[in-house]
Amino acid sequence: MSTRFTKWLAGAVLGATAMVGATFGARAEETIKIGVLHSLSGTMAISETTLKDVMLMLIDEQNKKGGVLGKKLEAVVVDPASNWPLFAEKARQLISQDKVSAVFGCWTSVSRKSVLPVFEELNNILFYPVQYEGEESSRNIFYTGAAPNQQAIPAVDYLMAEEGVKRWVLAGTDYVYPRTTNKILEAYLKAKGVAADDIMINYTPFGHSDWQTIVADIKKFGSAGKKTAVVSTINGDANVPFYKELANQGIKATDIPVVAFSVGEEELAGLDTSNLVGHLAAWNYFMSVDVPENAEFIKKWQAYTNNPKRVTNDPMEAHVIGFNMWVKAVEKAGTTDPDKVIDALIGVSVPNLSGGYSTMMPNHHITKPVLIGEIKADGQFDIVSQTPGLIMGDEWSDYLEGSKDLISDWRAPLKCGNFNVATGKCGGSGK
Amino acid sequence: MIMKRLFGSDAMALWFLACLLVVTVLVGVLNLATPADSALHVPTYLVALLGKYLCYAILALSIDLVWGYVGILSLGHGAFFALGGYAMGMYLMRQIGPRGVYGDPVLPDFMVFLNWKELPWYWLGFDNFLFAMVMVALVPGILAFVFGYLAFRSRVTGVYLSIITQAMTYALLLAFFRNDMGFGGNNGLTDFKDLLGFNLQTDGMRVALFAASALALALCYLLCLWITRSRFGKVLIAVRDAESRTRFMGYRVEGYKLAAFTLSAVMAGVAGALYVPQVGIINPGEFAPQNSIEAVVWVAVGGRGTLVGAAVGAIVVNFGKTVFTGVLPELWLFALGGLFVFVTLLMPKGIVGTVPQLLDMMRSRKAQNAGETAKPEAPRPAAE
Amino acid sequence: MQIGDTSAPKPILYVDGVTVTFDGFRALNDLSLVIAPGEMRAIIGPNGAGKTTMMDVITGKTRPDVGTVAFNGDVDLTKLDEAAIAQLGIGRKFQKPTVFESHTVRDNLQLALAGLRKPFTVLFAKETAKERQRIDELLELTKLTESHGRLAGDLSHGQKQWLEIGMLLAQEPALLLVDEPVAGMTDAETAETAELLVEINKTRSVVVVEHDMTFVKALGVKVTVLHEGSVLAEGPLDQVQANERVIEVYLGR
Amino acid sequence: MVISTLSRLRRLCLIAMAILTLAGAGAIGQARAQDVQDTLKLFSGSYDDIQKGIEALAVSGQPTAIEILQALTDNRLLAGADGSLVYKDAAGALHDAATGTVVAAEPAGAKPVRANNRIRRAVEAALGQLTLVSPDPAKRLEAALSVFKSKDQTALPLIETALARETDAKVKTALERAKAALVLYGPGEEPAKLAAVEVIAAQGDQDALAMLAATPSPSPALAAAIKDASDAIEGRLALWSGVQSFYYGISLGSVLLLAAIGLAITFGVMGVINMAHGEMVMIGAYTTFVVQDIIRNSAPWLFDYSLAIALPLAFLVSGAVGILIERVIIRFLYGRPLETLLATFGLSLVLQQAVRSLFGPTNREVGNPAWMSGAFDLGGLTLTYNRMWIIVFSIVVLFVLMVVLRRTAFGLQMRAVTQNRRMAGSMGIRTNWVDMLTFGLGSGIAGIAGVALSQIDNVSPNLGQGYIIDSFMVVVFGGVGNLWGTLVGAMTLGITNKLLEPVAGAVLGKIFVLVALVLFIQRKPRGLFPQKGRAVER
Repeated sequence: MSTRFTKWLAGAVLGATAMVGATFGARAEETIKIGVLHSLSGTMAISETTLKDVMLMLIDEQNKKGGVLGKKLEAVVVDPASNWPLFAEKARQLISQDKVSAVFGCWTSVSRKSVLPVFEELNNILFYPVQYEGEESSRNIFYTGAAPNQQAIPAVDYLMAEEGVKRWVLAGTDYVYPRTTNKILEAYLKAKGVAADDIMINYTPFGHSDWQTIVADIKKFGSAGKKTAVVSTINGDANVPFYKELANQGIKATDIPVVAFSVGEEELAGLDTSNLVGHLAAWNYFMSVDVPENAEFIKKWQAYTNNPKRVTNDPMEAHVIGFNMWVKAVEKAGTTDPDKVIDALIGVSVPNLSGGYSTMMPNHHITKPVLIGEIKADGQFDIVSQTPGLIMGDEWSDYLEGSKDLISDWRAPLKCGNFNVATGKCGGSGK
Repeated sequence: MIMKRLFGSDAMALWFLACLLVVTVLVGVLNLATPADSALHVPTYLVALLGKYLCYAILALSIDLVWGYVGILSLGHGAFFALGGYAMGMYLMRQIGPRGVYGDPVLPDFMVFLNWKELPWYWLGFDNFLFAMVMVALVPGILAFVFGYLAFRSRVTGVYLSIITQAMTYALLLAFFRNDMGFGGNNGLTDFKDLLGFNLQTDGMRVALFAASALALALCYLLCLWITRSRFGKVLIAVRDAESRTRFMGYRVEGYKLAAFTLSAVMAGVAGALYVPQVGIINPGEFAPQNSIEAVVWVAVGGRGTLVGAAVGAIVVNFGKTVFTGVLPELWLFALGGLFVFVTLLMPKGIVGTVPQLLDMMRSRKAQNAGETAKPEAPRPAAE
Repeated sequence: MQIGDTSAPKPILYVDGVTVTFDGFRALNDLSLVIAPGEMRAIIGPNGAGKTTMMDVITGKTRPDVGTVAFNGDVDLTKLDEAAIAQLGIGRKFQKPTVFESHTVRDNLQLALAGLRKPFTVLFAKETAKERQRIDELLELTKLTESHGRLAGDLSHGQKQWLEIGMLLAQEPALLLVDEPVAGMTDAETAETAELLVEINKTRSVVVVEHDMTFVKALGVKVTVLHEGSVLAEGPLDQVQANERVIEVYLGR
Repeated sequence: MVISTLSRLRRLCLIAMAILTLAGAGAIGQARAQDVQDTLKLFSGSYDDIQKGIEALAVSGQPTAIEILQALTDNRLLAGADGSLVYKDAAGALHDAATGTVVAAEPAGAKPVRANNRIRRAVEAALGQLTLVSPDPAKRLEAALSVFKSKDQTALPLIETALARETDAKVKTALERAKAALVLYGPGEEPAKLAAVEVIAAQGDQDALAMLAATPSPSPALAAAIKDASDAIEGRLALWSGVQSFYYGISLGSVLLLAAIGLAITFGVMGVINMAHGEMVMIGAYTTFVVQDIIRNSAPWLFDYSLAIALPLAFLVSGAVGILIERVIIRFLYGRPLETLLATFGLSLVLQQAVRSLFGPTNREVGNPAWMSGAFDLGGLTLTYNRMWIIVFSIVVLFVLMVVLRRTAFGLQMRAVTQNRRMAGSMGIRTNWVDMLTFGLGSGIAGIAGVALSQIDNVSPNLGQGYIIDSFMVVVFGGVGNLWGTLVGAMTLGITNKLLEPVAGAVLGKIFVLVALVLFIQRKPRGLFPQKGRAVER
């Protein structure tokens, strides 16, 4: 019995190895493959699943139009399961086994950081659709979400001008995006003459659900006689209990407005917003943008998901822009070869869903309008302010000591993601 | 019976080591020596993937040593794995030097943008490979020793122990999430460039890391085999089966538990250290209690109390995860969760314990069929 | 430490004024007991009389609230843990046979052999010829020679009891505490066990806790009756059986 | 903002009176009609214009002022391209803003007049003035508070009139405070201001502190008085903040208690480590969602009772799922707690994914019924209704459970089975039925906890995961098999956490609690209230 078993074991091991090869072995090259790398399970599924659906819809639609370069597109969907090392593994699988031409994916910064070396090593393209902290510019990544200057700073400007806010609470989840954004905002506010005493910074863990103490602190901080506002970089899941506590403790937008950078239509769909009317969010797109392009997109999306109540949000728009840019760049380059597409992408301009055009800049960030919306009772946003022009994403913040001298330009001849204008060298601040 | 048992498992050990050797050599050669378009070529992607499985196998082995042989169900072994990984990650971060995006010669990028001015004291020394390797073993070892000393001395056992190990890893998870801790917060440590001066992204380096993982697995396996076969190992099993009997026999049980637990933690740390350069990131998520529980499930799937089983379980489950997250992205959790339920209910001895049994049954059925009358066979309880 | 009368031979076990309370419940109440070297003592008593607690106190599992427990006249057992007490030479057999079920009979005995107990020495231990010889002797004594390679878990109930006794003997204890050794045994097995204990008693002191009166009679030794955590009566079996208070306690329930 | 239930006519009369008072002896003549038209035109302009329009409207004496302002906040005010203004009433009928008469159609190019926070603030202030003499005391109170906040000097005469007529003590105090605020911020004399400081200081809360802190250009004597008053208030508030942390601790403790209480049964009484316990909580929360969804779509008037309907349903649904789990999986694993742990862990993955497939991965909206919304003040504390009811609810659940266990036949059988299964079985108790029902009870209670947690947390597939570790900690800390231990354990952990939070921050506080817990278990391996006796010996 034992020898039989050991033979079986040996066979199983070898068989398994062979199967790995077979599963991921080369497939027929008739279509252009596009990787979709969004978590469908685990903690991030809540945000990322929608983006997978958007990608499938966009690819579907493009195929109805005849595909790209005469070939059909094929989506390769994988589930990195909110597990960061798995993101890297799946990215590697998509690029080297499935031979995708580009990948649309990631939500959290850590997932992007996890896959970045893979994309650089295997030289492929990632479109990253979420607002993030900046401080990065990779040749292989195209950032279609907002950099801090495309979201945070215009929002603060709005609050200062329109609401006369003098005192600021910067509340965030303890991870890199809020940390960096708050560092930038702190520097910005101080530059605008706000005293250190008038800034309160608070960090909470992921998924924080008991906000009593913090909301009480905010209330207290706000009762110093100066107009106070909260700038919230609280992430995902923690927002619902935060807003519920806010509403219940009776903090109204007319008293202490909260402006959030991570709360969009999808997050509000899980909330009763009647008590939150007037709290704000800053994005580059709202579902309530009243232009024909957006109306058409919403119609298509609701038809595709077969749900007339399905909402749209900013990262979805970012994928729409990113995908259209990629299609245009591939057509321009006449090939899906990543090197050529990367070069072709810079300068590509496509319509965004807020009635204008977004252009891919040499730093791999795009130009966007900044919209400020107030929450309405129906869970939508009332757009109360819109920057007159488009704002270019600033990857290296001017308000951070380490990065104020850095710029990124991926065009020849510079071709550098962290060029130091002070020393004239590529490669950071190089003390 | 006893001869058969011993012979059986010895043959299994031999087969296991032989398979490991063959796969390692084969993968190495087929990756490096065949052209990329050859049908025989093993892609680098697969090398990294297999290397990851092997690290998980070491982790599973370390869990099996304490769970399968001493009866300590640790739901916090992921913490030791992660600590080993962080020690390695810190070395790799220091190796980046001025190649970080900010070009700071000393500080890792995340410290630069958080405006840290100098390296915290606990990062000192990690630029030295030897020091870092010592830490890979020492940090998990010391944590396990202190934790185990306190827990075993006061005779915390069974479920209680499982739950406080979970609390331990959960506390570490929260601590490492804090950016103020100086370990990169949620983003963890990433963007590694090279190890001992060799570029991590070359095929040669990947094969080397894979081979190192295979070697580490083989060594850990042999070490565990030797320990469990020694009289020390017999005492461990005695503790698992009848703790107070062992105690009343004059064995100071806590000493044995502590030794096994600490050794196991060191093994987990080594696994973590090998894992990090191959996956390219270490982040507090590795401390998540779910990860530790999952690792325990690998052992259960493979066969608790059989060292080969632990390794096989880790590889099989993770292989399944790789396949299903690609093939059935929306349904794979059903498959994984279902597997766990299935194994605990119907295969309490795991793959390695059950498969020989099935083969045995099949053989006896065949023999029966060959005989004059095929009597209806009474169902055999799976647990026997 | 001075205990009792120095002129008499030092008692192997000296228990004096021991009280143990759990949550206000007095499991042992001012219990005193003296076992002489080489003596065999039977302890009987109804359920909840404190027999098991007494064993726990002697073997270091439970710490007494007050009282003295001394071994060989001068070793204070209340300060030691189970392992140290076992190493001193006190062996304990549980009520339910506890052997290492996934070890072979031989391995069970090997682990029990007096001597190596420290993890590191055990790790590198090799079986010596002397050890092998002793194990063979014990297998003979417990009538398990035939089954030496079987897993202890596969033994019959009676065999397990015997294996456990063999393991205790392998520890070479000076004092053996035996908790209900014949529970669940056949009459024949019971008689054989009584013989075995008498045999053992030739070289060691033995304390037997038992319910089975025929068994106690077969042992033919001094009997101590426990009731509500203290000694109710002490003496030869027939004398104790005639004691009115004992009758009351046993029958009054 | 709330539309009064009082008859419109009567209210109009009173408002007209208020406006008369406000406008003094001025007559409403033909000349004003033109002013009104000008004012209303402002509503078609920028936010600045709208704000001016609101301010003008508040003092204009326009009879439709309240309707216009309320329509504005509710997005019912429409401005035509020509600057004409109409509003929809609650029933949807259109009225001309200037006259209040019903009109047939919207003016050409009508768009809703938009409001942002600034506009809403202006409306609040204006409505505050206009409703100071409303017949509804609650409205008057709200009006007084909004005047207190807006410090609009023009309201002073009106406040004085209102004060003279006020009979309700609570409203009267509020009016006095509002008056004090106006005096303090107004151009008045020092003695009057000093008196105002006293009135405000007596209020003694955050708002008072804010009011005092921002007093414009105080004279030295006034500044000294303000400082004294502020110090006194701060001292008092510091005291209250200690009480507040303690209360928050109890609140957090009650949440932990709810999450852990079902586990205290399945784990504590039965010894089953159910890693899918959190998912039972989640199922309860989703049951609440489904109930509310049905109510919203078919019987909105039932909404305030939605939780009462959801409670038994959640108990049944989670209980049924629990029974199913027990029959299919757990009953084969009794006596093997660690195997149960692994199987139920697998199960929790399956349940999460099942809910994700059924309801989607995003958060689902579960609303607070009116009686669970808002807050009230008690001394220096702001107590939110939802948290308060959860505290009450958790204690009720605990005691009901205790009664079930101690006073009912089922409880007796359950205790018999856990203490001596064979004996209980031989006495005719169907032990496997008792096992099944006990597990169902534990799961059902988890479902009930889900109903409560849906009021304060996300309703998403991940809901359960956030509570599972904490629940185990609570049960182990309190001592397995002891409901009092669970109560004390939950409260101790909650209160420690909240007392540490202001000092150490939320994360460090939690880490500290976990470390302390690990050390505690090593001191007392069986928790705060260990089970005693032989039963625990293995």
